[in-house]
Amino acid sequence: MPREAEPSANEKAFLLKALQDEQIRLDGREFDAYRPLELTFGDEYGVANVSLGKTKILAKASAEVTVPFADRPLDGIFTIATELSPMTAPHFEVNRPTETEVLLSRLLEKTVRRSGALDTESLCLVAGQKCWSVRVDVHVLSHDGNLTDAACFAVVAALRHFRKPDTSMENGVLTVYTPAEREPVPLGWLHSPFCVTWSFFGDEGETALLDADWMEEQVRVASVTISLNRHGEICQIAKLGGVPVEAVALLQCTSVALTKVKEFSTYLDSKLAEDAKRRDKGGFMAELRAENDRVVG
Amino acid sequence: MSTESPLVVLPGESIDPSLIPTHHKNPLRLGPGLRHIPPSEIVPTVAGQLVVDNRKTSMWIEYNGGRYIPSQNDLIIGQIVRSATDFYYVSLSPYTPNATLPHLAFESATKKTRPQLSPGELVYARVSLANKHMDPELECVSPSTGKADGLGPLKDGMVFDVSLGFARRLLMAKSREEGKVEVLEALGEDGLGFEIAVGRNGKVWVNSESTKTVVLVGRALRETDEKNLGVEAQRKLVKKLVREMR
Amino acid sequence: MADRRRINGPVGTTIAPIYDDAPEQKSQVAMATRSRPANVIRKMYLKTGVTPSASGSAYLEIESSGNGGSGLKLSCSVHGPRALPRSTPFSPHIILSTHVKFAPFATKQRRGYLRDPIERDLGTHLEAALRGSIIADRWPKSGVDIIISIVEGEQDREISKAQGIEAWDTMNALSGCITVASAALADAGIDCVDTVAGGVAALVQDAGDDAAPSIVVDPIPAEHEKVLAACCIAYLPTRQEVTNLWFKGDLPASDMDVYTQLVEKGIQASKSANRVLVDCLNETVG
Amino acid sequence: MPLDTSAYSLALLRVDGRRWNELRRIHAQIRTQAAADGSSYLEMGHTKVMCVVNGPSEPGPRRGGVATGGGGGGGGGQSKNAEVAVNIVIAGFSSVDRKRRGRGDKQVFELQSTISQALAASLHTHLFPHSTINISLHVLSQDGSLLAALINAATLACVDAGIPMTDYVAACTAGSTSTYAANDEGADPLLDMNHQEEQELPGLTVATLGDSDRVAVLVCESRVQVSRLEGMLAVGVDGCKQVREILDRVVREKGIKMIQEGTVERGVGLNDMELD
Amino acid sequence: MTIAAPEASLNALPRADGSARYSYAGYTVTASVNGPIEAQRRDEHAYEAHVDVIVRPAAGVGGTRERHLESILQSSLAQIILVKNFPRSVIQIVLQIESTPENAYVNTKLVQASLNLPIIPALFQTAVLALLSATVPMKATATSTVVAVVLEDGSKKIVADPSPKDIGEATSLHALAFTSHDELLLSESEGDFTVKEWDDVYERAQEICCQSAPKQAGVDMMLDDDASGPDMRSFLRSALETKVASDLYWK
Amino acid sequence: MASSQHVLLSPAELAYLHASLSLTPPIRPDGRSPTQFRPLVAETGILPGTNGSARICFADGTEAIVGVKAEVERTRTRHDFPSLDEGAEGDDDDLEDNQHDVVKGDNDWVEMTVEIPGYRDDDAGTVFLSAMLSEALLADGEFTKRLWINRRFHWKLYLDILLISPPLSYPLPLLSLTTHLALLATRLPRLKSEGDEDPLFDDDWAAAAYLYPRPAAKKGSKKTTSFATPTARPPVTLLVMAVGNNIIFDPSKEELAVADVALAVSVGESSNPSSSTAMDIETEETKGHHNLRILSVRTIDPPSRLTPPGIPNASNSAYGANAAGAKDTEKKKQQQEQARTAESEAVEGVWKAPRGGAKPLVLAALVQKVLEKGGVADEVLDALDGVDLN
Repeated sequence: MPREAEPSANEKAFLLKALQDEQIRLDGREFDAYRPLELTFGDEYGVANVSLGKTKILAKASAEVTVPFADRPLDGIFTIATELSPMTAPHFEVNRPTETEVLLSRLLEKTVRRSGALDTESLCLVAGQKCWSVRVDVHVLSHDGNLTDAACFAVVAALRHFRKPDTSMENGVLTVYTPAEREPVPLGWLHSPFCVTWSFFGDEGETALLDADWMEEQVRVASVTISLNRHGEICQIAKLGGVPVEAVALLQCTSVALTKVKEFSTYLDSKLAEDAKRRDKGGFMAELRAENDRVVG
Repeated sequence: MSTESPLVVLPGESIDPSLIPTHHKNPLRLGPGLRHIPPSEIVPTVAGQLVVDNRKTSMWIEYNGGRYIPSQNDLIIGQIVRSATDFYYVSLSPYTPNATLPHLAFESATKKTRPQLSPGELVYARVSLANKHMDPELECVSPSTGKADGLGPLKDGMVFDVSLGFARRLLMAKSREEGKVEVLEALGEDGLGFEIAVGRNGKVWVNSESTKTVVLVGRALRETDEKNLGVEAQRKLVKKLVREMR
Repeated sequence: MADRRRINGPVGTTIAPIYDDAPEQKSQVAMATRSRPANVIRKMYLKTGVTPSASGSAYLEIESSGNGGSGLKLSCSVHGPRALPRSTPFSPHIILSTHVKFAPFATKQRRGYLRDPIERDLGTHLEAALRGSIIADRWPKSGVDIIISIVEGEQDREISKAQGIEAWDTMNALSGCITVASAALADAGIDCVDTVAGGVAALVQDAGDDAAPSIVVDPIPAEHEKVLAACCIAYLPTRQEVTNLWFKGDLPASDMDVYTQLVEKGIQASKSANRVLVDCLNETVG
Repeated sequence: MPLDTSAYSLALLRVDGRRWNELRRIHAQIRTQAAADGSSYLEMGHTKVMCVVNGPSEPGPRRGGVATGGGGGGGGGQSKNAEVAVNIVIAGFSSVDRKRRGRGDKQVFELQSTISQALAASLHTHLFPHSTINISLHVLSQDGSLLAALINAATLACVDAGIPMTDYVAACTAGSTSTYAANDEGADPLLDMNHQEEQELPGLTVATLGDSDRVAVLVCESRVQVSRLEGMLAVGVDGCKQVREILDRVVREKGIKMIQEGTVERGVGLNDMELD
Repeated sequence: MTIAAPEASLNALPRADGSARYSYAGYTVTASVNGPIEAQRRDEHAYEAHVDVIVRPAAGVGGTRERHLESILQSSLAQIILVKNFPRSVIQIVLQIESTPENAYVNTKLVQASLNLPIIPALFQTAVLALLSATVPMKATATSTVVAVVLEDGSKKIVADPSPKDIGEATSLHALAFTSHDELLLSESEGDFTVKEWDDVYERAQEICCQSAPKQAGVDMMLDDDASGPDMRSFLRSALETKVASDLYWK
Repeated sequence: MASSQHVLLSPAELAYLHASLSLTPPIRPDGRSPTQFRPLVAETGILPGTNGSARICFADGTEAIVGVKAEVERTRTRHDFPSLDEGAEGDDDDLEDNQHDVVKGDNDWVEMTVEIPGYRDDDAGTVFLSAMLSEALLADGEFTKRLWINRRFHWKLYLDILLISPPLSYPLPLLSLTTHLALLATRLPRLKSEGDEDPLFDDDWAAAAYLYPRPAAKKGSKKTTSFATPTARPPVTLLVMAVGNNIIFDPSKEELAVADVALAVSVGESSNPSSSTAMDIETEETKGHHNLRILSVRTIDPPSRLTPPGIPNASNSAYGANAAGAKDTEKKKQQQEQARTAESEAVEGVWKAPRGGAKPLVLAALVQKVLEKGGVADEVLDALDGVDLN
């Protein structure tokens, strides 16, 4: 059975020593500094490529018309699929969820879905009969720690970039327009939550780091993931066990997290604007034509 | 790109017989990346640069990347996984079968005096047996002299992962001339004192009095490797890092 | 979790309706009466060595009850004995694992791909029945898989469902499973103390109000007004021992003799099944 | 929303008549079951859970849907620390509207792993290498603060099992009368939320170690203004201390009782008495 | 419409042994290769390495279609890898489809019964590139393409790298792959076609895949300059030369 | 599976246990008499949130909780089932003796789940247990009829059976008894609406009627469940095993480990027989006593088959893997010869897992022992009467 390699005793010891005695991280980052965060959009709508240092994540949003759940006839369906393939690391198996995977998907679930970032009621087409099923697939291409924050950013980016086909209702007849006929429309988006994960080190968890890389994650004794939006609304906090940490420290973490979230959100906005411009100038018609060909095919 | 256009070969391409060195008595020695299909065909199995050494009548493929595959007499840095009755299980790289290191394969080791290694500790060892049908075997003592010559447990310090190619360059006899690795010398010239051990399996162990130094060396090595820095760039990098640290 | 092994229809589809016979026709079918004498089982066809890839296998077919309904068709394959995976703890005996599965098309209502409780329950019964017959300690640290697929079940499941008592058919299926599995085991050359075979007997109420309940072997529920009780027996003839007993029904405790008669009849049924089994095995050996 | 803050602001009483900083009635027992190494039964209001602890013992076969924590990975058997395996069974009849949770329910899995990680940090798992501590929890009735109740029950059961630990891990929930939309400063924090309050108001679950302010578990699943956090957290941490007192009393009373009954002879510490 | 030249970037994923990102004709695929690594008991082979191929769709969960693609690729890739060199081990190839030239909302159907032939070349090519970047020893390299037989005003026309439009109208589709020794490695066909047609298809595919690429480096490579579609082999070579050059910058 | 989990007893211990249990009278490890049950603590109505609940705790610490929840569900009419659609106008009384009576139950109306800690809910053992319990419950068509509200609606009954403790001994009897009590304590809200209109219920819990009406509460409940059989009770499933010629009830795990055969016998009780035809069979109406009915019998695969065999000194020279294996099989051969003649006496004092099955006579005796007048079943039911249902 392929197993995950743990860092050696020397590495663990040294990492702690560096952090606690010298206050330096192996890559020379500040404790509250993220690795360079990069976001690129594909030609398709709703494809976000996010890289956070050596952690690379691809998120793809897609939509199809389907039947709403019986118990929620007025809501559309919104799912976030996080399946870790062996591409993440060879010990992940398809169809066999690991703890990492389940916890990740729960965090995204709570951060994006339960916090009502996407207006699911706007996905309803015909009450109880037809609705949009929006789905985001998170693909971890390379895992070098802090999947949560990267994945969350990718999901939000993909969803905000995504355009679903336009529809109309005339006397009870639902028509779904191809991109050729009508320019696809964005999703009903309410707010953009982001995850910020702190990792704690030391017997009392006194040392706190942002955006731990894989090595650091393997050595940490506890972690807390805080999800906020730029309006200072907490969407979710998860410190799922681990070594206890001073309550005050957690409060500090939260306030720092808020500033980070604001950075994220401005970065994302700028990227979206950039992309919109790119598509607009001239590219727009080409876009249509390209779509056109696809539709016929 | 270097001056003389290097000959890049892909797997399965036939090699121009004229290139194959011949010698009246020394047999031809094939290095990594080549395979001999009897009677006389020699075919590359990986993509890389064909290097021919006529004096040594040897030829091999120069390439970088991929996973470490143990071969005899490689020096490696391994991690103790657990101890069996009379040998340790040692991991050379993740997800690969463990190598075995006999308890007595240390300098002047007896049942009583052998080093007691616990899981997670590091050893600097030589591959004594590598065979595709068997898990590799290691030793921390030269069978001929019975001396350790530098091999054995590695205490403290830090391990940094580098590419296999870079590890090989660091291990070259004249790493500076042939391997174009300047960074270590540069660091030394800046008056940084540190010990270093390089494993063929892409691991570099660095230790020093000062934690800062270790981190600095580590970053210097990594960046040199990842950013493909040339001699001058390496010197610049070291300067920069040293400035940051101070 | 989505089913990734096969291609399912899109969401929101409805199952195609089953056009059932008009009730009166059905009732006629249901009223079909038993042609055989009470103590005779249906004809059955048994053949071993049908699956070359398996270490042992057998196929069993029981003739269809007269009225257009179909009989039972089972195929069983035995894999092993083979070494247990490293993870499992030491066992001084061979580990039996039995799987009984109705083919999706075996019965009138389509069966699912995953084993439902009934099928799992069958598996457990079968395991109990077989474990008594094999000499388990000849094969320490090893395991054997016995896979039975019911290619065609009793067609009349529909009716028995209407009566709210599927179990009667299940019992017939079980007795078939036992017989065929025992044949396959013998074919696989796994040591047994004796050849075990299954038999069913039932206390039935025939049509007509005055008819007194009677005991018949190898019952076909459709042929009787009502099945009051039934039992399925796995029996080792030469040792005269029962390895598995499954009685179901509703009998007053006051008359135990009915129960005992049922069991005896069950044994008798099993014996007659066993004859077929032994003949079949002799053919392959001789 | 039916449970609007106006009603509260009038009488300063909550739907179930409690004040803002009032816990619901907590009733707990340990040693509820002879068969297990440790066991407990705990009620927080109408939330009722049972816990059974077995171990530390040989690691059994890997089971589906059991979160394992502590141990620092390394696959149970090989690890230097005991692994804490938690299994939660939520009875079908526990909630008002019966909903069947299939195997591999992510939420349950999250609960399991949270409890496992929380206890692993407090238990001295390094004393039992290559072994497993099996904690199985049964939810009999749900009325809010489920996670808190589970943690408390598990802690008690571990004490009963005599597994050395740093201190109690005590948990409770805290909420706020403000909705995430309303940004009113007049919003009060609430202690120990019941099901209805959890539905209507933002809240969080917090577990602390002993009577320190150190937070082992902090789970918030509802949208709330960041400014509310401090208040809620403070109330929660304080609540945990109250809960710890209650748990401690339960253990001591049981201990005294056992000494009186002569189950154990006098002068033996609670923790080491079941160590056998 | 003209198709842009194929693009490839190697070692895009820092933590894998080897990886490649390949995009051509609207398909973009990322592949990671890990190996040889320790095999699980179930696919451990005493004398050779097990080649494990995993295909993951961009949206939705992998289903029967992906399994089918995997089996096709697995059998053909195992032919060119020197599996005998690494007994009892696994060479793990994960292919992540990033984008396809279909409509964004057509390919979200979770499982489709139909086999997706046109994507095979993209997957195959990416896999080969990733294997090379992971320096997994191979007998030979290989190239692949897809060819459609389209009925155009009465006459059958053979189209290489057909657009979704062509595919829609095609009477038959053929995915082929050739080793660098010009041997046919993979051939999957769909639709009805005559032997003659297949021969034409074969010829066409061969000339795309097996144009005798210049053995020496530094020779100009011709990419889709004429109708014959791109010369896959020289493309492969150029991609590798760039990699080797950057790897051995210090030489 | 729960019955065949590993028992940590040495062959010698097993041999001794088997010997002492086959003495007459048998000597049981815990000194019980053959027919004696383990002492138990029982309480009902522990969960106000449910329609009925019960908890039983055996002395050995095994503990189970059963909760019953009822929900109103719309009856989907079946095509193969005309009786439901056309129906008969008359009121319930004459429907009783209707050919196919309108008061019709369906097994789908009862959903039973068994939770054994550490076992998946589709584990063979768990399935077997729930199959056995529900089989007994549904054996007479009567039970589901109690859930009938009107032609359009019925109660859907959910039985959740939790084993709290780890399964030390085979949990079947425990679960069965607990379920029995829970069902006895189950009450359904009183129906206020008439006929086939959407059901309206009296929300006064005190007025709610017991699913199994008591003689006392009989008149009150008569209205709602008119067809109910006054002194009927849910079935109980008893575990009986035989060692040699001895029949032993409620075996502990250790005892089960040396059982030659183990049976699960489900008995119910009803005064007026469920099916008209059963009348005919019934020879003499039993008065005064519990009117027992046998509902189902199943052999339980005894774990004894999986116990490690001892090796007689004769062939004990064999150590080391292969030699032992060879020798072993030879020995087995001889043993088997003996076995053919007499299974029981192999080598004296050397444990050997039983082979083959049980003699029909033994099986008959087992069942007889359960059902005979004043037999164990009677005792158990009397004992259960003692439990007060709040």
